[in-house]
Amino acid sequence: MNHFPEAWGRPRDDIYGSYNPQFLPNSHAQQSGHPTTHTQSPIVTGTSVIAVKYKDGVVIAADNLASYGSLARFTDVHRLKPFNKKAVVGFGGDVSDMQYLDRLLNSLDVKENYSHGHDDAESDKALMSAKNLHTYLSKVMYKRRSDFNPLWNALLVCGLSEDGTPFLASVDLLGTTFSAPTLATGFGAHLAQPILRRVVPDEAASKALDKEAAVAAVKECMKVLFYRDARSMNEYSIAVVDKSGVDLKQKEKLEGQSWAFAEQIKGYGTQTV
Amino acid sequence: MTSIGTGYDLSNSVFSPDGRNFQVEYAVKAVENGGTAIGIRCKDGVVLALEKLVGSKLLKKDANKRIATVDRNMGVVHSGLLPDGRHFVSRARDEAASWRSTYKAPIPVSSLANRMGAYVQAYTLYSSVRPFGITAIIGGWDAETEVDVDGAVGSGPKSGSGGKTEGAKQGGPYLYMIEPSGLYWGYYGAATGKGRQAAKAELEKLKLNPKDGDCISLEEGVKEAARIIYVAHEDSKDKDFELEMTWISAVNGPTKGRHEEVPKELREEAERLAKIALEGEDEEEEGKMEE
Amino acid sequence: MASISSFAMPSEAPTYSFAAAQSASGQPRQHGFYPYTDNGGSTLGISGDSFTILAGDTRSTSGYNINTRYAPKLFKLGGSGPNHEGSKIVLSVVGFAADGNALQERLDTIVKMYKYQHGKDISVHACAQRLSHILYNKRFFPYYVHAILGGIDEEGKGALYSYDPVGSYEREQCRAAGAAASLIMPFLDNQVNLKNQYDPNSGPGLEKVQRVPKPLDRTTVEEIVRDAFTSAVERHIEVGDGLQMMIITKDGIEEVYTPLKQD
Amino acid sequence: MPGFDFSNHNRNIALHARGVPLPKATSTGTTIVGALYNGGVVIAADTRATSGPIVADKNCEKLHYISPQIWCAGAGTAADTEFTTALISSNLELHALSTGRKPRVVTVMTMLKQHLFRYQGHIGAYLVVAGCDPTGSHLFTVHAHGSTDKLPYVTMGSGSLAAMSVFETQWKRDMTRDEAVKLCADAIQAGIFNDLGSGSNVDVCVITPEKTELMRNYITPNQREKKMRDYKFARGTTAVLNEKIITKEEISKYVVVEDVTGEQAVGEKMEVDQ
Amino acid sequence: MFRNNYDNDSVTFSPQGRIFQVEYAQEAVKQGSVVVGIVSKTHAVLAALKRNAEELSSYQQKIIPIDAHYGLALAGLASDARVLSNFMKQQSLASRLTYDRPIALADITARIGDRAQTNTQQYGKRPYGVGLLIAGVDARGPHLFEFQPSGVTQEMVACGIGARSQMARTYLERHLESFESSSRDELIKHALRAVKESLSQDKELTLDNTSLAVSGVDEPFKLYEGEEVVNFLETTFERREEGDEGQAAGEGMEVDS
Repeated sequence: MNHFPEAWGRPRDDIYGSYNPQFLPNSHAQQSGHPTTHTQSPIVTGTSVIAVKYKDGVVIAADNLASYGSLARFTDVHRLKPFNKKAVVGFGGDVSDMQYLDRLLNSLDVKENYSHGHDDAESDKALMSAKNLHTYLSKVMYKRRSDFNPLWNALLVCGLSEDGTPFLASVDLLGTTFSAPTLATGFGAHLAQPILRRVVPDEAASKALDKEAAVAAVKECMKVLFYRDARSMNEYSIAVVDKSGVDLKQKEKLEGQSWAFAEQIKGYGTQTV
Repeated sequence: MTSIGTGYDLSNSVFSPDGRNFQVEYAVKAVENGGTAIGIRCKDGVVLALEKLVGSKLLKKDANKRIATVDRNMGVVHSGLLPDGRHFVSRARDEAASWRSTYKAPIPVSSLANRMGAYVQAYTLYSSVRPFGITAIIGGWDAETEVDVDGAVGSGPKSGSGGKTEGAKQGGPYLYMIEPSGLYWGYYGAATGKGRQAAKAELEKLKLNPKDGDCISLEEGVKEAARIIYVAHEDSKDKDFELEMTWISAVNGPTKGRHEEVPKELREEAERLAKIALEGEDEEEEGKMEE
Repeated sequence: MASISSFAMPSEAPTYSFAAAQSASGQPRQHGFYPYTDNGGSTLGISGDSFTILAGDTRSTSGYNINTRYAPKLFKLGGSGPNHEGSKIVLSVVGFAADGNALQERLDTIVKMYKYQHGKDISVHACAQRLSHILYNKRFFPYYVHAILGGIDEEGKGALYSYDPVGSYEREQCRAAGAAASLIMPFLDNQVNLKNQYDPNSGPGLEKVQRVPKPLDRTTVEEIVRDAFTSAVERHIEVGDGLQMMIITKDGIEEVYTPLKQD
Repeated sequence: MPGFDFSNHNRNIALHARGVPLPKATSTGTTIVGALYNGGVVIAADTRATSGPIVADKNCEKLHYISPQIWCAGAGTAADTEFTTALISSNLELHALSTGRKPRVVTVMTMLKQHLFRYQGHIGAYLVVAGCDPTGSHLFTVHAHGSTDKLPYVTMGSGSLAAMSVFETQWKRDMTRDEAVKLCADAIQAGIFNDLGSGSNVDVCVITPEKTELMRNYITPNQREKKMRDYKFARGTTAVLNEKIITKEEISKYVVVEDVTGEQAVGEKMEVDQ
Repeated sequence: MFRNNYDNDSVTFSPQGRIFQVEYAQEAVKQGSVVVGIVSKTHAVLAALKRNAEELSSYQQKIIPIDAHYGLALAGLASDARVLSNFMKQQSLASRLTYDRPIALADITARIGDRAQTNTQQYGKRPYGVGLLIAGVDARGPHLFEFQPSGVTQEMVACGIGARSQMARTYLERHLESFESSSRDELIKHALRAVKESLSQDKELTLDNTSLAVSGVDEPFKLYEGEEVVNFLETTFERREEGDEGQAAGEGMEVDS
């Protein structure tokens, strides 16, 4: 690897021949000799986000790591962003795109508060709900994918909908949206989702689940993800959204890890000592 | 009036031989008919207050808010033509938003006043537009603590280059008033609208200039603002009015750095005191002074 | 940025092309952005004499993963409010779900504007034509979906239109689309259009007479739809979890949900 | 040792480049797992075989016999797992006969990894090997490229992460037989319901030094639903262009019946004896 | 008519700080037939008198449903109202599309207010010549907004605009206290009676000339016209089949309620 990040991950000219920009429109080719490129791949990334709906609200968690390839680059990155007091957005994928979206949410919040500035129960009803926010973000993501300039993220949006019922839905870089009682992005979709689905197989089970059980399930998943996801870390953020608002903790540590199985492992085949 | 009939007052952007732009002066007249609006810059925040004249019994009470939020930490109250006021506010919000998208941080009050001053002034330049028929008071709090750049990742170095300097302070409460000409000044206490003279007289009695020692607190400011609006209303006693008040404190203050409506309880208490002060005014002056 | 060009690098160092990166296995692999994905699932529609039934499974997949067990593929068009009251047309979409949603929203808005501007409901016939145009307008960046539109025509008969992703469409008696279309469609050909079925009572050999399809009654159609899906679930991994059915009659739209196997 | 015939390799590459697709192999998308417990080892598998998105076999058997006390769960290309385990099973039998000892699990594991390594991953067999021998109970995984692992609980196949999530939350040391069977069955079910490549039923095999118990279709959580309609066609629905009736007598002309000689029968008996 | 120098356009202030063009536009509202709106804690009601150009012509449209949760009634230039209502329809659909939420009535009213203001500050434009009553229910409950050509928008408890609407407003002011707790039916009666007050002596509310729209919490905005209003008219004015006495009876009732 050389010191030109622009060249990383590209095929070498001595092997594949140099890039021929001739097919490009003249305006592009003459200016730079390069095609116009938008984000072609994420750079600094966050891994899984997981969330569960329970009877009064939603629990969501994501670890605090931002990876640069296989380098654990930033260890204090908060990937859960609260929005007013009804919603939390969890970000997986590219961190710079997350920052862009965070600013977008910030300006949206400022706009929302032009007319909803005061603090009372009547205004709370008119606050933008998690469902409204999810619809908005899905439009942003779909627009960007349609422009071939995607925001390289997988998002979980959770909180309460207008009628006060728990809400959880996801949207990804293609603008694909779906909703379920339990959701997980990235590695979590493979590893955490089965655990969560065991606890909450359907909407009915989610309506019977209490907060403690939901938090316990999420914490269990964070532990398993730390065991098995090479791009994860043991410090994470967890948020609970319910009628009383958003309770966000950003410095949680994994508890009660078990490495008991490791003691008896000897080699990988015929070794016995 | 020397203006009428001269022909120099029929179009905006036309000077009269003695160097006046009459259309701007007429716009000021529109302001002078509006309900009184005031702003007070206190030690730990800013209060904005408005005498909202009630034109019809059929209006819904406590709806129709007129003091607008421009950014989280900033509010605008205006007196004059209502729709012009909304135009002003909408532009102010756009300025604040574009500042955020450029600098990833909230706009300082002084910069907003500057930009809005320029905008209002532009409406005195062309015959194709007319000046704003409002005078606007902008109040806000520039954060003292170092504000994270929007969307910042990580906490940054604790000290040294890019780190924080111990005890360094900036920002604070700010108050500006912009007139139809585009002219604006910074104020300790500002008043406009019908009852501005009475209001100014009252404002001048308050301890607002830091050079004179400790200024009044935000909560005192709220009570004074209510009283001043009541005093200013004395001249048009025949009309009903509603008192609308908002305030902005520092992050550690009651509004947590945000521009918000003054809570109902506090506003009612302030109004109660204002009424007492007004009744007592005739008999003894000190009742008000002690408050 | 422009100064760090591949052509400006010193000659002894290898230079890099800006075309797609190569994978280790030697197979070319595009590491760029591909704007489509397939979310699996299947839909089908059958029209009868006075009704149309549309159905779709509710599974949403990506790769070998189940995104959710409940993601409807059927959408009521032109109704008012969150419950789509007064709607008389149903659109089903299968393929890339995000495109499906965008398509559905566009058509829904058009149907609503039609009603606002003309003061009456759009006919299925007109709606079908409009949908074709929406699809063809994105001929070179298509909505990656197979759409089926169902409703009641101006004569009160069931109407069903099926589309390819770029807007070619046709009014049909029945149509299956999506992942298990190739499993379900032959079944429908045989059971609804009575293909390959001859009248047992007609003469031998070449004298055999093909059975003539008749419009089916509602319960029969519902049963055929159920059987089609319970069979598709057995043999297609992307179909399952739930079956959503909408029955459109002159009185409105009835919605039925039944669970399917979850494996 | 004779191996695969690669003579058509270049031709196939050329055909592929011209757009002729390679024939699609049946693969077992699959969840397979194994876990050691106090007194033995358990392996388990789902029973779905797929060809692309189509279910090729709803109740296939992925637990393969190697020797009476050694079994192997296979994921990957169905043919590769079947032929590889059969080959190793056969060679192991010979090895056992020549040494006169019970075969060991490490031997199987070693034979498998050497065989697979030789083919550089072209044999797509991903295996979980488990068994009991005089040295104890053992559990290994073998990957197509020839690498192996030795762990107290393992999972493989497209549902491996789903299954592993069960192990990572529920596994403990010193389990009983029943606990181990339940754990493995739960892990397989996690694969069945969360991984599209896996489905249908759960097969479990429990191996102890004393005996092997294969529990085919241990759990069947995905029974086929009854159809609502009857799809019997009336006789005469299918058109027949011409008809030719062949009698039993005519057919018997083509059938040759031979007697089986005694020696072959003895050979079979020997195997049974083993 | 007397004319002055300051009323040629909407970019000229008079020496008193007035803008005559805007004030004239307000007069256009008074040319339109009367419309009335009232809100209670649970419902918002619009009622309107429709005019026809001549005996054999059709009646004008006075109430326009915009979205499932709200609609408007107009007085003044109908074509200006159409421009504004089209804009409102688009904004309402956009809100449902981008946020999946019904647009707040305060927001949509402010938006048309801002549009109208632009027309009062630029040369070459004229103010809108129409007044609107915007009524419906959003997340904060039932609302009624008045829109004026000047761009002024105000939230009201009850309002009447259009020709002879002062009589309607007087009626509304008299019954102001009772609106908040009124039932749906009572509110409709009040609205119809208020419209009736503005009618000239020789006119009656009939199924042809009456428009009524109701929306409530959990009740979508619905417009009633023609046969659908007969019932409302009958129960409101307790009309009897025979003769014109019904009108007298109706008026008698209004006084004592």
